[in-house]
Amino acid sequence: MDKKLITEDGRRLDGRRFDELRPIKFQIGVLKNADGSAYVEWGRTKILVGVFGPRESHPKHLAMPDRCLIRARYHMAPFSVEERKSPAPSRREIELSKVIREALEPAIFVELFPRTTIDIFAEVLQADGSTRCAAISTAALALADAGIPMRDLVSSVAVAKVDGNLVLDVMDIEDKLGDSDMPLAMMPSKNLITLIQMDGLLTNEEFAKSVELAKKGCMEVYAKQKEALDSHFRIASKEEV
Amino acid sequence: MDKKLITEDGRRLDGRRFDELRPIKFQIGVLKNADGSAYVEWGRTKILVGVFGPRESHPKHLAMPDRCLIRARYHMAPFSVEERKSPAPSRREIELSKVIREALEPAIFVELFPRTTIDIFAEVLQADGSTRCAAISTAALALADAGIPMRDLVSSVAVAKVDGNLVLDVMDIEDKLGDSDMPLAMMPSKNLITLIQMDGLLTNEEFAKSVELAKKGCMEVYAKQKEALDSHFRIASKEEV
Amino acid sequence: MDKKLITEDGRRLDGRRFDELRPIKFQIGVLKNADGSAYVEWGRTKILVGVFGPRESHPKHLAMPDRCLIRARYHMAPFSVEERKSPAPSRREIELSKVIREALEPAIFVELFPRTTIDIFAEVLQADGSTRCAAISTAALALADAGIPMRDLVSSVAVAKVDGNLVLDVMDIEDKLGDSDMPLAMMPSKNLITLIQMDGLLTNEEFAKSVELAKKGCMEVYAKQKEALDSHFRIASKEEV
Amino acid sequence: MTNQIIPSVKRRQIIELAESGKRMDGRSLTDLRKVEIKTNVVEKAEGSATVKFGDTYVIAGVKFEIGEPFPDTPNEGVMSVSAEFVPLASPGFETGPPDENAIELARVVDRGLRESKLLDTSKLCLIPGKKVWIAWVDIFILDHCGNLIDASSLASLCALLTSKLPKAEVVGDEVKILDEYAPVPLRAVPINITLAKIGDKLFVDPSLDEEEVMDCRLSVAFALDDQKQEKICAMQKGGVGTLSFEELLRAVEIAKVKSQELRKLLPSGEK
Amino acid sequence: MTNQIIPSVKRRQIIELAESGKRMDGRSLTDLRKVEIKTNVVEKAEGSATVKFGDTYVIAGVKFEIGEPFPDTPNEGVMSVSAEFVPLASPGFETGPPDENAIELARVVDRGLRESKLLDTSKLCLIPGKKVWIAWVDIFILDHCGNLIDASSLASLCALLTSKLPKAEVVGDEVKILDEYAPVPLRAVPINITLAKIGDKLFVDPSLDEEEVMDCRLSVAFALDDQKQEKICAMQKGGVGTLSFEELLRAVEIAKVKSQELRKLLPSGEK
Amino acid sequence: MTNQIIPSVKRRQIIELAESGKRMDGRSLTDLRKVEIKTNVVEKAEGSATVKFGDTYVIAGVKFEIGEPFPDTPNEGVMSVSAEFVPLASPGFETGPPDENAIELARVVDRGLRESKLLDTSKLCLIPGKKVWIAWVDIFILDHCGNLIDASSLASLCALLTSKLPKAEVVGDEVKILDEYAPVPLRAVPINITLAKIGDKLFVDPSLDEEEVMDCRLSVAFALDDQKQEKICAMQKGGVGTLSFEELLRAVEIAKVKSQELRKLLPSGEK
Repeated sequence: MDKKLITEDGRRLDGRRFDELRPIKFQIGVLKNADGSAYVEWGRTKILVGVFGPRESHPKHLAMPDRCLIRARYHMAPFSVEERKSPAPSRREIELSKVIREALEPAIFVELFPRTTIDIFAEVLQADGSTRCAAISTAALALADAGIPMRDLVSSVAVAKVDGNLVLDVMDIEDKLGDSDMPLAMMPSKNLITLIQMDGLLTNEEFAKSVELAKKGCMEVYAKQKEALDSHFRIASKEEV
Repeated sequence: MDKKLITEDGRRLDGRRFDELRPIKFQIGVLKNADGSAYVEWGRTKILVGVFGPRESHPKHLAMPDRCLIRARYHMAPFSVEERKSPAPSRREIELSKVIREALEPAIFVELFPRTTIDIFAEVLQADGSTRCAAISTAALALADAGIPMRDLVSSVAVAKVDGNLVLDVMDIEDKLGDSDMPLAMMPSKNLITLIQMDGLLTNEEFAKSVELAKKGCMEVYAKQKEALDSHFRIASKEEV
Repeated sequence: MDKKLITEDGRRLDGRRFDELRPIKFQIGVLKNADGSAYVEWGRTKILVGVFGPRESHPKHLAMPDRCLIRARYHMAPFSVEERKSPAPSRREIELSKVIREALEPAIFVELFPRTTIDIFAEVLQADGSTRCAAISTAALALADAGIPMRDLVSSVAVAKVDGNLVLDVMDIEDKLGDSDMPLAMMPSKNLITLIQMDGLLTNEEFAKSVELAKKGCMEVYAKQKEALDSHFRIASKEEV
Repeated sequence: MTNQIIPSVKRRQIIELAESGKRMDGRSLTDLRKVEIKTNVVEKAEGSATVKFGDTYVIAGVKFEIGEPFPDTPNEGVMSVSAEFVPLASPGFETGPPDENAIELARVVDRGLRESKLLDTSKLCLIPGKKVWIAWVDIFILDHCGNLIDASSLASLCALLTSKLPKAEVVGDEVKILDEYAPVPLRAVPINITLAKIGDKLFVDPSLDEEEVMDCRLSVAFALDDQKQEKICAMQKGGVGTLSFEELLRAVEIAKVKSQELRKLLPSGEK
Repeated sequence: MTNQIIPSVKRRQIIELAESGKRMDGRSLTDLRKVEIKTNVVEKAEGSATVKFGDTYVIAGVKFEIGEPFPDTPNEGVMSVSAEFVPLASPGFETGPPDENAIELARVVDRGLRESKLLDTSKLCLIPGKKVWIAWVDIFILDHCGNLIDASSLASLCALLTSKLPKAEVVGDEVKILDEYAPVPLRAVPINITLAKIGDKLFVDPSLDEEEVMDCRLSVAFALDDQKQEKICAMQKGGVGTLSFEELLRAVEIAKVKSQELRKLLPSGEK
Repeated sequence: MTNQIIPSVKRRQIIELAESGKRMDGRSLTDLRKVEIKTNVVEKAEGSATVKFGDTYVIAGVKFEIGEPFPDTPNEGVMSVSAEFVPLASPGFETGPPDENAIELARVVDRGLRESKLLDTSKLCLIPGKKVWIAWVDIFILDHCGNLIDASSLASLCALLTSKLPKAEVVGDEVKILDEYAPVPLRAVPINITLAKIGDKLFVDPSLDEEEVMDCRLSVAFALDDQKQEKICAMQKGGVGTLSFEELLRAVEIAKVKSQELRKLLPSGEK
């Protein structure tokens, strides 16, 4: 690796400490048509999420008699990355759509809406690392905005090993040049993991520390999510007066 | 522009006057299987149109309870143009299929055939300009041949601005090297426009003149269409005797 | 043609006589999930066939009220040939799927299972000539293993003209460099042909001789198929004891 | 859209209101909704803009890539416009390749940009016949509340107007992209205005409600030519209704006036 | 087609008529329908022909394009045959990529042309290993009234027989296409004959009615080799019925005679 | 799979048995099924292996092809892993392009191989920036009886471990492939272990029955680094259930032990 990712004074390239999140700004209820929506600017990562449902399943043979079908799509705009991305869904997008669905579904009371579908659409407008974590955290807010009963929010963050250090909230260059990348999602108040993936080389001990750091990060994301919800519903209730 | 499209004596490259159509030869009832069919040789442009329906909608969920579904497909043979065209439908063919459908549908009494479909298939065997206009005008005859009740025929022609002059019935080279192209379709006896598209640079006055010229052209196409219908049904009724 | 396909002492490149089959080893009942299965090593050609059905037709509109629908798929693994094959089905695979289905269907009592489907899936793991013949012969065993009532087995082999000689059981290099290739399948005890294809240049007399040689070859394949069935059911019945 | 049963009650209401020159959202027949433009919203793109027409919300991004010219224009760069109706924008949108509506939208926007000669493609040539700049203009519909053509045209235009072209050095057959940028060579700027016809009335900048019950729509793009003269550069009728010749010319006149109004909202410095 | 319930009444009628050597359209079992050939029907193609067998109506066009040879035959041009069952040809045809029937048709036609060595691909090489002529043969089925294989084979053959190859000049690694044409280097000419088996009878040039109730069909292509000797160059059984060995050989004999009859209809000057 | 109604009776049985440390097929919770490996099963491939985990049956083949490197790694060869769920492997599999399950499988296998730095891609470069070896790893699922990830990873690994790379000579811009082979430049060898969570129990190498009723699964790949130290190189949770932090760490510990057991079965000579 030619490029150093940690500066002489122990900071990351954007000036962050190892255990520091980027600035995260959630906005809730940003779309007119979607039943629920949220937008995030997470560092330079920008993602818009819209939720439709519970609505009639289509095609009908997909409907499940005892629960709601959850579908999720993670999709990148062609202009969201350095090299223009072809509009056709890549294998990466298809896999991420699956793990994002599996990260969110445990939080939804699916048995309350038999025979229906909930669709979660995440559009990545700009990608600068940790897009799946940002998409999951934002989708949780869009689901809440749609009024879908949930066991808990889902909060997510990634931890990387970079020049020998474990760092929180991985940005693009750290993902590309770092030694490992581990996105994790959890239901914070339940203390349950809903997503974990990892690549890189870590000892069991390093892995355990990565998990701890990710947990801390998720808790901070959770605080920001609740803050966004509070301020959204405060405004919403004022508007109703 | 290197090539001159208007000769010294004020004629177009194929010898036509500015407001002159190419030779147009319609033939009706040329296919055995199709419910209605027509073929045109419009200058060097050659198009075959077949119509099926009203027939059962398939897949069924497309059926509309209060009217007939109209579908149209504009499709070019690989050998119809200078460079071989790939058989997969191009974006151009998909757009033209849509505007052709929208140009013909206003003339059809769709409410007479609820839950059914009428399919209009136009196959361009050779393309030498104004193919959408030729396809629309020929499809109107194929619809009539299929016995589908219509408010009026639809007649269509394109007007271009070429070396500063407005010319009627645009051929390929005039389309490619000219300054504007404006296809227009109308129900002639109703005086109603069912298609208009334009590209190029025209003042409002030039545009108004283009529209007038197109209207005149449509009326001439209309005369040829009626002539073809007359002679077709005269022969048909003789054969029945 | 630079390469000689027949050696000085009148043998083929793998040492076979003109009318000699390659070593053929059938195995029956090799898969757990499939209702019937068989595997063949036919020279270096290696094919695995699985059969499902009779099972409910899906999608339902494919179901036929008076008989069973037979579907067949011939599919090559990307690593089965010299140059990696793209996973998407080629035109060749689509045609072979059709002729393989038509070669097997006459042997199946399709009228016994109205409204159902039988699926025959042949996966070519290594291709060294005569793959369609090997697939058909092996599929017949997989159908038998699935307990599907048949009029007869189907046995298949290809005959080529190579350096002026007719040779039995064509391997890859003989197919590529030879003068003709003629795969033939038949129901041996009925003496009825279910597949014949040919390319190359043959006089009517050469063709008649090719057919005779293919018939002899099919009979030998038939003997091997019966042997494989015998030993499979002998073992199976022992296991049941 | 076309497959839905026309909600005839809504249509009657809209027509009745229009008799007194009014619309359901309080506008007059020729009012645009509130238009909001933000540019440079995606820093990784060479150009980008979001545009709102009321609740209709569209984003466009521009990326420049080196590629091959078309054989018949070896000295010109290439512009390619695509549109995606991403499914979060409407309960009616589905995933999958662009349908005829998305393709028509992209092609109408493309014709407006192309025919106005906005982009000077001759300046995008690097090695004649071999390497040119390809300008990818990608439109995403984010919230579909009517009049996608005008919003998408404006977003694409603003993304191009504010985009920066990487500088490149040509040495023999190799192109080296530098870490510097130049402004994109742009010329006459096209503004698209769409009117819906409902009954015998024309509605500027139709809302989704209006589009659902319209007979047809007409989109007209105006650009200023070299002499700053205002010219029609593209036009498209959509929908299965008809237009009289009088309605056609009237619509074009209205569109001209409204295009002047919209032109004033462009990022500053633009004509 | 194969999925339809066999109209057993029609089948019985056809078989009963055949007992006395007759067919529903008045032909004897070995009669071809009236064959009409028109060539050079699409001037923009390098070769083209329409063929009718009774009401069956097919068009084929040939385009030449410069492309790369296959790696294993660097000195040979390429021929590619495709067939489209365009939906105006039959109420049963659908839009979309070619299905197994269209693919089989194209491949059977292709094998007939290829195995007869009709096209001398070695003469289509421009720069060995790099640039060769690709001959695109595209077949469109325009009206499907039975026996598509023979009509398509004949149309493709006639399009190739009357096609003209652009002359080209090779300078180094560049090919310049001239505005002159040479005839296409053609050799032995294949004629395809299809017979349907219904019951124990063989029907030459089957109609759509006959195809719908047939057990199976056999297509046989004959060509003349260098010594003008008549040889089988391709064969294909289709359909889910069976053939006895006697039927197979009888069909081949009939096909040979009929191919001689059809060969006489070729554009003049051809063998 | 996920769309099926969970067979709750079977789930209860499995959980009850697990209370006493047992499984339906007689294994303990941490037992692997019988693992069988055969290599060099497809002679035409440069490497190949079949792997059985009980009745689960997978084949992987490796082909080397010359192609272009990615622009951002001009000096490195390329590895591409694909998986096909061929329809003979399960009544639930369908023909068509890979679905999300097949894609996830290929990507998880790929990450294990890639992150362990198994393949030294820098040794696969022929002409920097222009020509490199592409290693195509193709996985076919032949019989799906649970735990496809571990069987597919092992089959891919064994195919690569036993594969041979064609030697090639570079002269200028041309590459000539010789008829000789060298071993493939391989390094740390990854072993993947998957555990299913059902209720509060973890099941090593889950059977299909267990997968159908599981809450979720965790797959962990271990490799030895340059210092022969055992490290986690890839991990993937699948399924819609959750894991506690304690379960996660416990699963990783179990996987480590089992990976050591599986590693001993590798073709001899491998670490």
